Amino acid sequence: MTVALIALPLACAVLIGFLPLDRRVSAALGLAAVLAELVLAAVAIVTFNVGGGSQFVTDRVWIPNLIGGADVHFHVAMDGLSMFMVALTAVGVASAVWTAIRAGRDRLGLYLGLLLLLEASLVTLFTARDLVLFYTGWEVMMIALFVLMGVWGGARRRFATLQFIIYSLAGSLLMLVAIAGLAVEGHSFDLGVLAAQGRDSWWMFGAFALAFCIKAPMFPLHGWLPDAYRQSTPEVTALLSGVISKAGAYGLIRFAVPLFPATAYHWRWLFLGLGLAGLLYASLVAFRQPDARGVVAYSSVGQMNLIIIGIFVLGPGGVFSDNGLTGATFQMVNHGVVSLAAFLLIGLVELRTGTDALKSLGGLANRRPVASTVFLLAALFALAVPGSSVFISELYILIGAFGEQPLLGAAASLGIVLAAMYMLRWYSAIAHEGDGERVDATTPDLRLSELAVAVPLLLILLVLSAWPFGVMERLG
Amino acid sequence: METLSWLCLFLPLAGVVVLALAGNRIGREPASWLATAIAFASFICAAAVFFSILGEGESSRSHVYTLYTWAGAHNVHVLHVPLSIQIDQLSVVEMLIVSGVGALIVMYSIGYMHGDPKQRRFFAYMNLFLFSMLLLVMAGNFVLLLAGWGMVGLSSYLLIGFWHEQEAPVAAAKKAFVMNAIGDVGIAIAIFFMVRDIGTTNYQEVFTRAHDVWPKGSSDANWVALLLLLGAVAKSAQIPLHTWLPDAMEGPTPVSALIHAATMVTAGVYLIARCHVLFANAPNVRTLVAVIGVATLLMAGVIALVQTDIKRIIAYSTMSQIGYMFAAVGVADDSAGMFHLLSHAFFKALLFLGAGIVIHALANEQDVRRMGGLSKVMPRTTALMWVGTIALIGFWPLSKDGILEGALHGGGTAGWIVYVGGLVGALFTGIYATRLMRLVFYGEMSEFAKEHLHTGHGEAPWTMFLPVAVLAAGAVLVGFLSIGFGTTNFFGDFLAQTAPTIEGTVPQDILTTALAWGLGGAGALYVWRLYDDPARVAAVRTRFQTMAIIAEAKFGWDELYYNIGYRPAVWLAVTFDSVGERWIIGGSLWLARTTVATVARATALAQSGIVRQYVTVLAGGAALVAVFFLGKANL
Amino acid sequence: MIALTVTTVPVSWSALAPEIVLLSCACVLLTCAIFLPQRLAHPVGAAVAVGAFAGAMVAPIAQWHDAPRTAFDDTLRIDAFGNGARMLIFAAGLLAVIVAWGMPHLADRAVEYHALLLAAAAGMSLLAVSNSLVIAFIALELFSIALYVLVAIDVDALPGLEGALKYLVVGSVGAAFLLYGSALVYGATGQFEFDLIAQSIRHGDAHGGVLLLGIAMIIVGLGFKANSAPFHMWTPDAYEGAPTPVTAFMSAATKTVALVLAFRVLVAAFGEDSAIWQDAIGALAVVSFAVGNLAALRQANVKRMLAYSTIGHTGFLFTAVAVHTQAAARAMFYYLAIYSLMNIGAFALVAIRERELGRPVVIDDFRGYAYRRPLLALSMVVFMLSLAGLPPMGGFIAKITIWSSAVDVGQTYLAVVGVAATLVGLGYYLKIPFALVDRDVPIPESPYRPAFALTSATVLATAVAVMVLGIIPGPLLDLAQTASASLIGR
Amino acid sequence: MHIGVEYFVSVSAIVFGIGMFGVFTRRSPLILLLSVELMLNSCNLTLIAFSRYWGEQSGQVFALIVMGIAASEVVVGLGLVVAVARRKAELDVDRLTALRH
Amino acid sequence: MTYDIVFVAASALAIASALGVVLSVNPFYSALSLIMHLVSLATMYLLLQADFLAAAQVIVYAGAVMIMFLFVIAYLGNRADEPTRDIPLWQLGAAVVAGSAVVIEIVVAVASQAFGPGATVTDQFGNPSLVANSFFSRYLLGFEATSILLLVAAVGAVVLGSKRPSPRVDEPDAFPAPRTQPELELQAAVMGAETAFPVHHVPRKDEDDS
Repeated sequence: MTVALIALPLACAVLIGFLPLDRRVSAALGLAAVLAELVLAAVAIVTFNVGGGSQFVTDRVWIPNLIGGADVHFHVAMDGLSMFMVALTAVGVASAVWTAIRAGRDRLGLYLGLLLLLEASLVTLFTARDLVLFYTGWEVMMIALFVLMGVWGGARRRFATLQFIIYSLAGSLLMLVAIAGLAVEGHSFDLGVLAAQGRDSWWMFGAFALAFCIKAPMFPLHGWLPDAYRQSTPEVTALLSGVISKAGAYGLIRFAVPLFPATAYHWRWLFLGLGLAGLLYASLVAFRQPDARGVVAYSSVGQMNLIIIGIFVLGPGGVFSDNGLTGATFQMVNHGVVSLAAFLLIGLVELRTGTDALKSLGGLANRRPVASTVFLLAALFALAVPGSSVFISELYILIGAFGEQPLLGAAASLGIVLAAMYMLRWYSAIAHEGDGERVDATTPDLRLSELAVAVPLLLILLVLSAWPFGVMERLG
Repeated sequence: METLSWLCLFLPLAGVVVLALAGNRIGREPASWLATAIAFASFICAAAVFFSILGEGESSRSHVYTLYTWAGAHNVHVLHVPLSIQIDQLSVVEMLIVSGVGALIVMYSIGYMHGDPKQRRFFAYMNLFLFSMLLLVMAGNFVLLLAGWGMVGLSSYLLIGFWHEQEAPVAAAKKAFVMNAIGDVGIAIAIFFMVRDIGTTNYQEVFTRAHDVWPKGSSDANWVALLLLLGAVAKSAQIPLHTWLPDAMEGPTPVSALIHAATMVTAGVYLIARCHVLFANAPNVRTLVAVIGVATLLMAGVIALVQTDIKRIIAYSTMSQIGYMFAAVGVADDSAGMFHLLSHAFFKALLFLGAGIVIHALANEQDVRRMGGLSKVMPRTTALMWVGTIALIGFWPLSKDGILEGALHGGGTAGWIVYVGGLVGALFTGIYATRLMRLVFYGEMSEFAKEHLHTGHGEAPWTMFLPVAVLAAGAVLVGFLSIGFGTTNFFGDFLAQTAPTIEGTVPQDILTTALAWGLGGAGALYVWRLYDDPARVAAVRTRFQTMAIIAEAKFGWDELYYNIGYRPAVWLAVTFDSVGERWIIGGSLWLARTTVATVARATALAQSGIVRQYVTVLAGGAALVAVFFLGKANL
Repeated sequence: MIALTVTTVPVSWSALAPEIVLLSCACVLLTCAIFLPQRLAHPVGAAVAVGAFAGAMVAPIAQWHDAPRTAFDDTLRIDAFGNGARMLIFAAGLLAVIVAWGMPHLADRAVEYHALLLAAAAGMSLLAVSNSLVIAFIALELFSIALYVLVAIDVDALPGLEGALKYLVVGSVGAAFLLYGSALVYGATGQFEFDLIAQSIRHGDAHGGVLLLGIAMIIVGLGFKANSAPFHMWTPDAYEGAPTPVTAFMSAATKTVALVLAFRVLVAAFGEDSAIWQDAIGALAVVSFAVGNLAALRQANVKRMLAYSTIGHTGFLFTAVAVHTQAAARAMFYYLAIYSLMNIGAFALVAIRERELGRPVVIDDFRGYAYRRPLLALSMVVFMLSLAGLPPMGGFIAKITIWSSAVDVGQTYLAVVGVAATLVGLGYYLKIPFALVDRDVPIPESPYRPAFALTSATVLATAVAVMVLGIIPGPLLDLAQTASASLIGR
Repeated sequence: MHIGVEYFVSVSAIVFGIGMFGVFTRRSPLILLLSVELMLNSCNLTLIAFSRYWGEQSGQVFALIVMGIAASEVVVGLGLVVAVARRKAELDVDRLTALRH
Repeated sequence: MTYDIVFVAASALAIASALGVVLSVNPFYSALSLIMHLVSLATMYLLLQADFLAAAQVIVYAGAVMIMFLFVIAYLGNRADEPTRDIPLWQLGAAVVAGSAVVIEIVVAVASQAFGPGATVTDQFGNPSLVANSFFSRYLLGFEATSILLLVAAVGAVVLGSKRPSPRVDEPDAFPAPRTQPELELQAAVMGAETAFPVHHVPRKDEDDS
């Protein structure tokens, strides 16, 4: 199962990316691939045995005795978290592929191939139970992103890409050193084995945490983010903020904390404090961004920091707090879908107006019922209107934080008000009042083919809101 | 009965979905009628539930129905939130008000919103609001309550900003939403306390275990009550979070009637009544509730005296009336508060809709000074408005002096404050209510009115007129529910378990009623005479100069918040954006880049191409290595 | 006058088999040169050279699993360590022959080119198994002199001459240091053979000034050959000036043999003083990291950039030397193999581009190349990513193994500096992929005109190898294991 | 006094240094080569001195080999110099800086 | 006693002539003083009982090799002597420091080592037969290798000295790459502001006059 989830996009990536196929053919192939991946993910979710721990396991020796008696295994498995991260990946890449085809990117074959490569790598790193395998997925993801951003990005794409890559690798290479150290000490690359040994090493933990916190990104390690989010194509930005940032949080949950429980517990206040600071800081900064992307970008920084708070509400011995972790994981799913929707919608606006500068937008809701409704829903989910699944996950995170330290929980809940402030500003600037300078009566409403991008995501969110338990119980 | 309750809750939601999906494939009129029908159906369900509860024994009138687990996990330590509703006397009363008055107002809107391009959307929003409000009042635990709480805020946001082409409604809508969000946060934090100390948010567990985990008067108990109060004042537009309500009048009039008069704004009262256990657990906070109520009712009354916008006058009167309700629940006379809520729902909706008819007839003019003498052209409206006005002043129903009596009888010090404040407020009420009638319906008809007035067939289409009439009837009839002249106080007894009244039935004392009537009547007469002669009006204004200025400035709350709230926030944001992002974050990256670049340049330039220098460097390096080794040697 | 009977040592042909094959082929070529018509020169030369390298491969492969043995009265040590190095050298030579195929300004020097290539390879392979400072010095000079000439073999090109002259001057000084170091060691121990030196050190004073100074100067000489900073400054000029096939060969083979010798001499002869020299080597590694990667950032000429990156990679290899455990040796071997492959591949691609343009290649010359020769461009991406050490390329396995060995003995600082170096390295390695897929370049109508089939095939083969060895490194790691085990026990 | 090996080595060191100094300071490639010869010869002196000190021949043998090597280096070096001289106005290593930075 | 005098004289001469090599303006004088240097070294070899070496030194080295030098110098004529001696002061300083540093280190190291009188040897030591013995026993390989080395050097000299048989033919550019410089932009991206960087080095016109 898991292997299929990895192999399918990989194979199609090679097929589409490197064969000189006709645009239509490669488009059709790519679409078929991502849809098949979606189906696979759905099947996995349905057949998943709740409370059954890790499932769909595959474990083969890959590189015998890479270093000092430690074998590298091709060891993949899915528990609830991995499964939903994989599902999120499938959804995100599917919508990204569809957007790319609609937007008619040049060199489409290569583009889709890279998107599929990205999907394969993401699935790998979300399901890997072996450190080297995980790291491989992690870096292949970076490679795919590097090309996607560096080739199809905006005017300053090279700068943004280089900064992003170097910034990220600064973390992940140190993590590689830490992995090497772990293997040398623990004589294994297997997550289970190493976690069972429960190490307490500040520098290894620091290396892991750094890598993941850069990717998340945790305040103040978000310096790469604004440029990267602004210079990429909308679908890549959507994936960056929707799926790839989750890889950071996932790494914290799956690796950093379980491998070094005591260390994580000892340093938890560093992360809680920075998370809180980041939440408020980013929310305030988002309130001042001049462009639609900037607002959502910083809002997702804030959300990721909230998630980090939820993760690092640790009990003695590095035990996750029940409510905090549930909220954090669920929020990873929710925020993933939300920011996918938000950025893809921004992409549609850019397609119409050629800009995402808020001052030249406005009045989208006039005479465009569909667009106004869709944007409204996206905005409402993004600001976590009570009753939505996003609200539920935030509530659980905050409950966890409050249990750790009431002031923390109280302060963090200010984020809700701030979120309302910047998201309403965002929505009003795009949709309300008279037409902006780049908008006029001829600016078309969303078309059916475009709804195919946004509506499924919003439907997912509505379903999640109607029955969060369905996801939460599997995540647990 | 269970099914009926669920139907009552979910019918409006179904309406939203249908309208949303149908889009413009369904005509405007059909859409409007569909929404209305759904509202009425929901009302019928509510009524049925009410009667079936009535049929049950005193003891077993509280039911909790669970549909499924909404949120939670298998892990028992994770908070478990069932999708459950609690049907009892309190919630069923609210259900009746919400669905009943709601249905009428939706019906009224058919005429009012006729021809608006976004008519369908409007009705979808109205149904959404009904659903949210019902969720709020029917919720069986605090998380669902909060969900409804937030979603009514959302619907209110949507409806206030319904005409989003102009700037003002959008601004007002944002203001309302953000201020309500603050209240939401309050309730959320209260929920954190519950989860931490009790482990659940279901009403029954919380209320039963509250005493054990939070000893009476303990700081935690106070915190919980205080935070809930925060939510309540935000929603009910009480001091200090009241400033959004007047602006909310930017929305269509039916919205003002439904959300900002009849139902949503009174949710705070419902919350406090619902949580009376928690408030009883924190006496000081409860006193604070009373004080806030009195303060608000007085302040709003004063401001209402000088308003010139017909809707804002009514809005401030709403604020002031809710102040009465807060005062009531503040002195633990929950049933009195609820009763005033009930009657207020009728007469205030009545007043708004009446005003709506006038505005509708006057080409959306809202300034009372440009009206006048309308009684001749629209007598029926005038009559209905009079019913509302009488109710507002407090002649009938006796909901207001019910509060005063309760406060006097069992309120202690707080009771006295409420009593006196309430009486003064009655005077103001008389004045501004009558002033409104006097200015709009009597005296000379203004030039503006003469040219713009168009009361086509009759004064308004029947779809608008009928609901107003029904509301008027309701306003009159509801009074009989709690007349206490010797006979029983039906309403109080009905609510006794869920929203207890002051211990023991209150003997109706004539004195209070007389005082209230007297003050109200005096004010009414005074202002009626006053406006015969504009000169005297001016004179009065000059006499109470400062007071008037303060009142016209709405006591400067907006400026206050602008200066202590909004501007600091924006300043902080700007600082973070410029200093934090550009200088610190961006600067550090720039520094790293430039350092590397400079060093790289130096290293590259060192490669001079002159071979002798190469050799020199080599030898220098060799010398260093040798020094290192010799340093280790034992010479 | 008493008559002395000279007793020669038993000559072990098997030990010398590769050198003999190479050198005899070289002599054959030179003899042919007299009567070989010009147009046949290159084909014959290439054929002979290929045959020679293939033949030379036989012995090391055959002896692969033999126990280490000494020959020529202890002046040679035939072990898997040296044989492995020999194989790498011969492979590099083979590729250099293929890359040179059809190069116009080598064609009319074909005989000399191949003869000298064979001689250089012979010297290197002798060096790889030498167990004596004397033989080491001779072998070193043998291939150095061959390389001086090879760099300048295109005598019309001034850059070549300049590079060669610089190489020669600096090289001679470096050799002088090595020689003086050997002399001092000889003075301190009275021995030239590694194991005997180790013995007498063990019995004598490991901290004698003369001995340590000798080690220092030997390290300088070897550092020069391994292009380690601060003895690196000849590298960029020589690499840029030399004909690209020669550069490819130098970058791969010279480095391999220099590192192998360094490891061997330091471990086998001066093991007693490892505590001292490991810090020195570590320091040199750090300096090389810094200088190589930083200077490379500023290069436009691709060959020069790769030359600087070579200096940077010396940092990694010296990390292994500084660690000098068996794991480190294994890692170093794997690293050398992958490094040779990717470097030769990259240089081969540069050679192709040079021949397309008829002038030195700058990074811009690769703009939009991916839309003309997708496969070549893809291989270039593979090389760059592998040089940067990203999975799933071979460079990644090389990095992690070296770093783990460093962490194992507590020299984590070297790994951390390596991280910094890699980050800077990305700054220039990624320039080329950026250029390759540049979108500002319109897609040409006739995208693909196959040319330089042989060289292209080499490029593709190396790229595939780099990737496959990254995904399935097991076999190569095992070979490296055998090699390292034959030198050190632990 | 007794002339021990250290005296010879010291002399060779000085010569070595002088040779280096020459390489550092002269601009004519020919003189560079001559200076390199100086360095190599100083090495020879050391070798022979130590060979005498240890009373065994290998040092001398090495010295002999070094002579050969030095000779061949000179050959190639001179060849290069001549080749350069064919193509450049004056022989000045400081002007040979087409390859730099 | 004579031993000492000879040593002092020889070493003094060696150093002086070495200085002569390095300092004299005319390469011709340099070469000559190198010969002088070699001779004086040979004397010291004699002091060290390396008779054969001394002989070889004089015959092979001073004889053959230096003659070759002189030939080249003569061939190049006045172009052999360098145009100017000027040298940046810092470089001179660096040279002095680095050079003397190495010298001092060696001297210190040697002085620190307590070298005894050394092995006592028969006066057979250093005569050709003994040298030959160890040459052909242990260092047979070295001997052979050296001969190969000389051969390679000879070939190299031929290659370098010879003229190119046929003029070079370069293939035309298969497809000229666009020469606009986004490289600059990329450089700017990597390096922040400054963008100046050397473009590739093809020999400049002024550099070749042939």
